Amino acid sequence: MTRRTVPLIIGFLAGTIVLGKYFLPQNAFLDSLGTDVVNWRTIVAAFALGLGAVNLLGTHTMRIARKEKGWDASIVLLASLVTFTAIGLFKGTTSPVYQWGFNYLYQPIYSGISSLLAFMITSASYRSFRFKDWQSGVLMLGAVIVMLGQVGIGELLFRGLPAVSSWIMAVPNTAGMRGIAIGGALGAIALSLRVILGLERGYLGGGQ
Amino acid sequence: MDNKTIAFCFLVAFALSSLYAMRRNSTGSGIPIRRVPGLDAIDEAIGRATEMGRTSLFVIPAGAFDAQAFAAFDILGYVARQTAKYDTKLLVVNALPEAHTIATEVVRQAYLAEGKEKSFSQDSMRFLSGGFTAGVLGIYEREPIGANFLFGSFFFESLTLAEAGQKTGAIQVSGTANTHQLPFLVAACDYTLIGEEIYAAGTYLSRNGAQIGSLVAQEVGKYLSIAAMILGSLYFTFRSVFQASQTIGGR
Amino acid sequence: MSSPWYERLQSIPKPAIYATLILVFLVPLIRPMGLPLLMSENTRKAYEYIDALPEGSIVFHSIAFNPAVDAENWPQMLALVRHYMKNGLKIIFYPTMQEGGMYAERIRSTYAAEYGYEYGEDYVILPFKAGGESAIAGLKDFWSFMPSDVDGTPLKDLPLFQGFTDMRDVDVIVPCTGSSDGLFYVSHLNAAYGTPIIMAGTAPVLPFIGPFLASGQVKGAIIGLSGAAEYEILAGVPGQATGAMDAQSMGHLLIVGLVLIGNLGFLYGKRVNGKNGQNGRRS
Amino acid sequence: MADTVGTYLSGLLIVACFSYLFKENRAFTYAEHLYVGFAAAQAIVLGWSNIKEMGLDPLRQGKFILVIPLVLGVLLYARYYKPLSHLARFPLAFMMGAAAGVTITGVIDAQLVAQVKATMLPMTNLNNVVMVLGTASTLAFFLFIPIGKKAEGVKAANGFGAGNLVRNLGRATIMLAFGSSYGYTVMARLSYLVARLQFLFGRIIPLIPD
Repeated sequence: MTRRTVPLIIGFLAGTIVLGKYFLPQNAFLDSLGTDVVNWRTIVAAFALGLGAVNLLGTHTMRIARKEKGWDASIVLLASLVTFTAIGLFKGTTSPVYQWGFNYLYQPIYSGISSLLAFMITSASYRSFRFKDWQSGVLMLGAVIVMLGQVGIGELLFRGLPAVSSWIMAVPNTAGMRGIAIGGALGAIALSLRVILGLERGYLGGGQ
Repeated sequence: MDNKTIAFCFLVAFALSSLYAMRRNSTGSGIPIRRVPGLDAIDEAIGRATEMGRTSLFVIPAGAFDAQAFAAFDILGYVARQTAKYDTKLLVVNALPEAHTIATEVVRQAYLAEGKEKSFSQDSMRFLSGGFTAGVLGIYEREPIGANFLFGSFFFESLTLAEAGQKTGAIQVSGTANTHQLPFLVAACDYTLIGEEIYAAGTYLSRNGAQIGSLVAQEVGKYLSIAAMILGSLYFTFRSVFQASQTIGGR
Repeated sequence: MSSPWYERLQSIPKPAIYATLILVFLVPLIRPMGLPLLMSENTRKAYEYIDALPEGSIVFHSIAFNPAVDAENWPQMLALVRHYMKNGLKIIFYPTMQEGGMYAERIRSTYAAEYGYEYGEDYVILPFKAGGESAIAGLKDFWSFMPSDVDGTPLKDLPLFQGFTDMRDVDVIVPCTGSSDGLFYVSHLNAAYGTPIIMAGTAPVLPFIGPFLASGQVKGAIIGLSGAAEYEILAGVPGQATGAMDAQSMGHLLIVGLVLIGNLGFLYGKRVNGKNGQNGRRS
Repeated sequence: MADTVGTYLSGLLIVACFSYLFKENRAFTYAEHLYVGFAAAQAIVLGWSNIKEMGLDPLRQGKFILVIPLVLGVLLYARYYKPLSHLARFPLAFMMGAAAGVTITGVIDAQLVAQVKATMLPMTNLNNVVMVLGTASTLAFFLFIPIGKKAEGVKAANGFGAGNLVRNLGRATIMLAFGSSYGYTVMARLSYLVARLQFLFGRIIPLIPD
């Protein structure tokens, strides 16, 4: 009985308290309790992080122990994980060593990985903008007009292009995205209500 | 009336109509649901991965831990039951610690439900935290991926994952409610669930009566929103036309 | 060479596309071509506002970006800072994102000397404060919130802060960011003191601040790399954004060209093969 | 000295990231693992400071209610001890419930009520007409349960009869929105690469004029 019912009650209470704080902020008790619940979630999530770290350590230690393919890279991962966790915990994230690692190891890879997007957006445009039917035609036309309308060279090709491009962004784009957002909001509310009411329980074993 | 009051009334009405529709419709039969090709494609993708002896990869991104993550859990539960049934390899990547713990539970329960508890391995649940884009790119290179599922609150990494995933030859099925990332997923994946389709996925896949009841409430909400927009606009149209004619008449 | 030309047009290998993209960027970067730029009204307003400030006015420059978006924010910041220095404005840098301090240090180590700017007298770097919105709201209680600068020197010992009472003495606030920091400055400092705000932001920031631009709380906005390039030209300061815009234009042209090539092959192939369009999966 | 070494190292790491595009190689794999390890370390450090600053420190100062989240956090680990493993569901339920509440409060006003209100426009000019019809038809495009098509089975639900016009209008709006959003983002995405090339060919190999 406790195996199912207690978790459902906990979920219901947590959800309704957050809703209560939002709709009745003038109620001091609900307001502070609601703030508590949101902060508590951060604390519980921090504990969950430990589970994630255990998973990462386990997977890679195993890979090294079994000399699986790519075990040498796993050593790199464990070394960087352990070193920077230790420096971060004991010397602080503002210490010069941590900052050096942050500036010259973490940031270049971070920015390098984000800049792969330039390549991806180019090849994805080439691959997927094909005039297969009227719908893909509209998709392609929208992309090409706005792309050219944003740079000066587009105005050289056709003078009205920047104006057309900003109209598309301001009117049909807003309409389409707004419609999707409204539908998405309804879906999110329906699903969240099902969670609060205890109708979604895949993590408790079975949905029924 | 301010937005919050309207929102509150709407929420109460929505909850009550959900509950009513759920009771009326506890068996779920008789209500037709439109086909969602992206969801039908899940079976196709897993089937092909199984035939080719490849891995199914499920990625839940680093965005917020919110309803989109719940929707991803629903779909993950279904995917995990299928891979358990066909004894094909499943790999799940999580970037958020909360999502990692819950996803692990969802997959474990799915394997249990199929009587394949022994096939479940912790090693197939990967936690990658903030470095997950690079981590997934690495998995693409090392694992033979046959089906690539990308579901949840994506940010700028969506295109990198979808476009690089295409190179693996996997069938890619994705979904998000983040409107700013939808164009990229639509362009680069084989099938994309758009916005609310991901929230309805659990209902669609399970055909659970109570959940279909809540879907009915969602539909009612949609009709109400459309009606409010059209009627509101007509009201403002007539008001402005009326005012214009009044000023002309008054001259 | 078994496949006909129209099929090869549809399947240019990805590595070839990637290599072409790098080349298309490098050529104009190394030899700028001076392609035309559009000039947006928001950038012009931002420039005119800053340019009209009398010498010695205090600019409060907030830094809230990191390497993921510095491709857009850093050229904006550099163009702005060069303009401040050219016009003899005093600058207070305030990082509200952990990585932000790094960019202020770059000004101190590389660019300040160019204009003969002295630390402490002409510009000061404040320390990073965690807390997002509260780190901005806290500025209202300036002296207890911010006793010393990034090096730990008490602010009251620095010449720039002689006679500084509180944020009311700041003439303009310039948040440079890819996040919602700009809104926090609007809702806390502009609301309390009416301090004018000039935004410098990445492309997604524009929709957020649109309403405040319309209401005049935000006086002007520099958006994206194109905004940075426009500002460099208006202020007549050197920078990398203008050169980068040539590369951007060429990149856009390359993508449009690739789309055209792919479609040429596709449509011709469809005429030859009848209706055997490939790859038709999509929801 | 450390900074010079660092600058060159940064250059190598960026090139290692680019190398992914051309061929699978060790350089990328090492960079990837280095990065995942660092990111995890950062998360752990942040997580610990959250537990300490939001949980342990105030608890020591007498805010005893914080025992609740701390115990819930510890219970997550109950799954490693079989007899108590079901207790791990308590914190999971708590996180799901709270997140559900936060989701509703986040979307109901900003994404639902405010957006519907903003679409109530006088249809006296073309822009407003496009806005109202475009938004409404997009929403209609996603209807799951067609009216008046009972019991004909799931397949039949695809045909909407008179609704086809609305559906096509919705589809066109969506496609135009996706296409234009895609195009709008191209500039920002390309600029990431331009900045990296400016670094590689400006600071490491000085080819680009400053």
